Amino acid sequence: MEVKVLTKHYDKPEYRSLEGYKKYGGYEVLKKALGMKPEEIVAQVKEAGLRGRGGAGFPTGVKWGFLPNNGEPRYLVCNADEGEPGTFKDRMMMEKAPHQLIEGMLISAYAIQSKKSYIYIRGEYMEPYRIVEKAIQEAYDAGFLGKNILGSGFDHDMDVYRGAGAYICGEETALLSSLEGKKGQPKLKPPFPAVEGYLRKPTIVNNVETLAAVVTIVKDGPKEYRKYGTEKSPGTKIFSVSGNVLKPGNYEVPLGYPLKDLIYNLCGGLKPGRQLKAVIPGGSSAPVLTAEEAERATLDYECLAEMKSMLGSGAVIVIDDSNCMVDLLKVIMHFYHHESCGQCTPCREGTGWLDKIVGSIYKGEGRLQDIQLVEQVSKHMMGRTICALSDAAAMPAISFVQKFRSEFEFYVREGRSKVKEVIANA
Amino acid sequence: MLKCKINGVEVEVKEGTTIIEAFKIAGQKIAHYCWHPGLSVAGVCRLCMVEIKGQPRLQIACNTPVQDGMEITNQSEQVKETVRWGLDFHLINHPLDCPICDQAGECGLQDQYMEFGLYTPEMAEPKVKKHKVVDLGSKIVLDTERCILCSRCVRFTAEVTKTYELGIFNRGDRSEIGTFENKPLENNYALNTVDICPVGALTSKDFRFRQRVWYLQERESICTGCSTGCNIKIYFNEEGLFRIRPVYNEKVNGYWMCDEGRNIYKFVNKENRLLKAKKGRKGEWLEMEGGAAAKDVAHHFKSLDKERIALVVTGQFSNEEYEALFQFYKKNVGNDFVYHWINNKESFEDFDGLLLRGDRNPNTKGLLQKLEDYRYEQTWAHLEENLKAGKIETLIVAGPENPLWFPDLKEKVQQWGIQLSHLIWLSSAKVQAVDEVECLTWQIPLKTFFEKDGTYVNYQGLEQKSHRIATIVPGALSLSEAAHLMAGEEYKVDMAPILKGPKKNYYVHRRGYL
Amino acid sequence: MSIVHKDTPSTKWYLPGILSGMGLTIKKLFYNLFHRKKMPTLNYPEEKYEYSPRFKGNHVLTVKKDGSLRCTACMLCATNCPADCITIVAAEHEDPTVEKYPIHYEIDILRCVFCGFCEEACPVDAIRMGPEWQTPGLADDNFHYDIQRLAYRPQLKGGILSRVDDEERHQFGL
Amino acid sequence: MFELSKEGVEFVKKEMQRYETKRSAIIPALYKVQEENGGWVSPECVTYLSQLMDLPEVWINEVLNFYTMFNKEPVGKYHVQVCCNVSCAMNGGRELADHLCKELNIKDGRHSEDGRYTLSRVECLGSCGTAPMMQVNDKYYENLTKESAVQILKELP
Repeated sequence: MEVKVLTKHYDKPEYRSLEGYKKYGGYEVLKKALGMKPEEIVAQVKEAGLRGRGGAGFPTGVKWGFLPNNGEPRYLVCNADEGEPGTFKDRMMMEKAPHQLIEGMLISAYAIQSKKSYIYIRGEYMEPYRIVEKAIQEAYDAGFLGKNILGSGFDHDMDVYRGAGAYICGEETALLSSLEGKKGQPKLKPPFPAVEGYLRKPTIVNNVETLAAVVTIVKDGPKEYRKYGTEKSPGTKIFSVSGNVLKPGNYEVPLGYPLKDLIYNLCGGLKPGRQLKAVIPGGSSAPVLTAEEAERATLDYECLAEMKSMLGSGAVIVIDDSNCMVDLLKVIMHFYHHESCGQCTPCREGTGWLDKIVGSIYKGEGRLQDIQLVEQVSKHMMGRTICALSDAAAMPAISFVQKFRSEFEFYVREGRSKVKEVIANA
Repeated sequence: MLKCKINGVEVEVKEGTTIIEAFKIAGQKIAHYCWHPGLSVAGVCRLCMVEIKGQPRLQIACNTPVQDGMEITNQSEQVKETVRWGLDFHLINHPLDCPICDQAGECGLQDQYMEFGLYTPEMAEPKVKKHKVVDLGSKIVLDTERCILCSRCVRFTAEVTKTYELGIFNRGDRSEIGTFENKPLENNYALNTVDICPVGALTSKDFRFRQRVWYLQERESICTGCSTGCNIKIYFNEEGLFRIRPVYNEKVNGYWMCDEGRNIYKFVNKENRLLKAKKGRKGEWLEMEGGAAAKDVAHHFKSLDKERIALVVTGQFSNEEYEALFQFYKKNVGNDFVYHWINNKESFEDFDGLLLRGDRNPNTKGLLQKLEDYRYEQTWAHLEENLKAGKIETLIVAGPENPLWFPDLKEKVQQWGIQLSHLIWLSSAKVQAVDEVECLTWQIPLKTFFEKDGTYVNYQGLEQKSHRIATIVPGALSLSEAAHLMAGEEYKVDMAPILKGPKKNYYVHRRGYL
Repeated sequence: MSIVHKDTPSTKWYLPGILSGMGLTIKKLFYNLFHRKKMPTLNYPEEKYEYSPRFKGNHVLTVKKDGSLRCTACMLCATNCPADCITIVAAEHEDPTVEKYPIHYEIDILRCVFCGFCEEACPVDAIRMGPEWQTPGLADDNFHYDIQRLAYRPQLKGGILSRVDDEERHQFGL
Repeated sequence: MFELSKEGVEFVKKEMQRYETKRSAIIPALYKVQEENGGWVSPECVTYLSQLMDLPEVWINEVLNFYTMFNKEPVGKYHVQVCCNVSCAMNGGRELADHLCKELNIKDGRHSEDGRYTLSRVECLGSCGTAPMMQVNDKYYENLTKESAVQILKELP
């Protein structure tokens, strides 16, 4: 069953406004947090074991702990540049509960003692941008932002920044580059953004869902939070289900929830007469799972890592047997080719190369060795670049080719898709 | 100091040294394109991968600082495989037009391919088409297909010159280096981008297509273009000099030099040189060898009135030459009519903030020191006065090597031609005005900095030695040789080897293989 | 070495030697008179021998479809030439797709050893060694063959087409 | 020669104050310029903006060319962006784009003949659960069918 912790009041339209939000206990947690010591909040988040919901799954409390104590101004940046194909949870959160995000950011900012924060929203999200901008204005007017918030002596300013269409800006250092008004190209690590980030000052970048989850942790305490989820992946998470299911959408379930149940129970299963073929469990950059693996998988960081896939941003793309894997890989490769920032050579050239190889297979001009070449090129793109985009392109390529090799080989030999054949026969 | 082991070689490096620098210190080879010691770290070519003991993932050497006790290698199979693939990624969209590329022979891609590559390419898809032969102004031509986007040139214009002409536009494998709307890249340091470009994407218009680089020899020297005295490398062959590039010197020029300095080779080549000594006056010149002319001066010298002789010197010669010249003057003339010819009084103290100085003489400081040593304290006004009053009949002029930077040259020579009865003109440059003087004139060809040994003192007071490399004009003398011969002494003129014969493939000579 | 001539009847008497020699001559004469087609000699210079196309004779510079020189002035032939007989001066072409071309290409044919290295070094099939081999001339003739002679001499009938075509290569994205 | 309106200049000036560095204002300023220049940013706009903001042209041009939401060539009154990424492709996004091309008289794959529409196939717009979808200028239209999409576009003012 769905467990609604974050999304509890999302079905109420008034939750979007400050008044409505306050009606359901909004900004009460902030009052509580401002009464605590910043270190206590960090400790609570650490104890709750909250892991980043943006894709990498890095423990949030640990990330906050990396901030150096050198007296430099600190920045908090909310990563709302949701670009991973299949993911649409942040958009919903910003549209339905902008104040939840602002409250989470305020608590986090207080915990890391930051005086200025930014919400970086992807350029295409015009509607959420307007909503968040309005919500911030409301919060300023109500005294939740600005100088001396709720009389605690804590000052904080918040601003929204709108991107302009680049998937790579979802990577934290690229996001910071973009925020500085540069091209959104990732920066070299080390130094990590917690040490040298926005304008070379210590900066924490967190996903929308992560920051919203901070509210529930501080509200109920880490023990209550740990009630859901598994030992290593505690809490609930919003999964964006899309693809060939009857009821696609966002579903909040505890981590460790079986993938099978998500697809068949919550999402209403597949279209009648269709068989499950594959599932991409964490956005297009996660390695694909076969139907058989999907039956076994549970939605937590560990299980999926064991299956050599990843939870990523929680975008579950369900693929039924009417889809040709060559076709889908071509779409995915085109996406990474289009979105590579062009900085590191293996990614810049590799994504283009993969796109061309898969494209030529799709056109029926492929050679048998091309299938192996896809694997080889992907292998040498992985872990060779500044950011993880080249891995993100390589992992689906490898997994598609390895897990559906016969389909690729058929395509190369016959110059047409096996799937359409099967469907026609049926 | 930190200790680390690089390919088994133990080295000690300073705190904060990156691994790639440690590789250079240890004298180990490492492939890299985007890293340049004079620029910030970009870490984008991903070729300088190394394996650090205890770390499963390969790291890039340019952004990883050395830690004590690190054991680093780039000889393992894993690294070699990675570099080979890294190179392949660089090459898949490279147009491979080496036959018409000026960089061929000194190209980073070619070098690394010989080192790590040597495979049959697997790329069977069409390459990305970009812009070729983009005109970036009067100095540089850009070829974006050849570009590997190492961003060295972009960082150069952003960090060194701070002129921000270049940028990388678009993204992915459509990225291109360029200037906005093809605006020219005209700053005075622009040609450094050509030097640091590891491939043939940026080529110099001046050097373009004139020689293949394997036909060129290279030797180090000192730039005589201004009082900074940048350390340079001269590229030349039997057909003459072709280009100049900077050589790293922390104290003087760092990694760079200005574009004006790169032109000084033109004043060494035969086209701009005084090839033969001449005696006579307008319309009636007698050509002779340099030594013979100097001896003729010596012969004639006895009949001149010593009190009516004066000496004009420019800051273009070496310390040794000034010494010999002043010795000669002291012994054979004895008066103190020695004048310092300053070419551009108004801009003499200028400085562009990087390297180029308004004082366009390599050795003004040395000359001033020598003048002081010999107590020659006359001012230029004094010379003008004496000339006007007719008190000076004979003028010995140690003229400029590079007449371009003496704008008042023509006017002065014309004036002297009227005022004097004898002119002894010592210079390496061909000067039209001297050929048209009316008084009895000896023109003695001098050697340029390329053909003689000498010490130059730059604006900081730093003494730098420049060595002779080869001879372009066989009959030319150095100023000291001329001084000795004019004094009537027997003196053996020494010469560097003359450049003649067909040009050779110097790569075979240098490396032992093609 | 010393040669000892021993007198034998056949050398002592010259007449048999002359007769046997004349016999051979007459035999050949008659044979040739009746088998004129099999005659091994040619009436040079009226008749000329055609060597195989692989013969390494005089150089030919090939041309592109539009008749301009194929040569890109990469100087690899000059670099590879063991006799140093090739001189090239390169220049920038007005057409940016061509970029570099030779304004001066000269082979000192008297220095050339006809080794064929230039042909092997050429990356674009711009220089070939053709089947022509007659290069007579007087002492004051010009043996420095220039572009006009190498590419457009009358025997070539307007030039030989190169196998490597830039446009085709660009079309396939190579 | 392009110039921003008085209100636009004020907006850019304000944005330059709003963030820590004035370089951060490049993206908002480009949005403003695009809005006032009829949907695209021309090179003259970049020159103008560089003078207005006192920043190197290259910085602005780099940003302009990096992000996909800035149009480097003129677009029609309605910029129709059809998502063709995985989830949408599986639910007929590409077929929808082809259909729209046919219906709206888009021959070259970009602009309709009357210049009213510009169609581009774009990557994920974050509406995968409601695929297929399209974005017309700022607005999202979700859960489309071929017919409904055509109808929506035809009904636009």
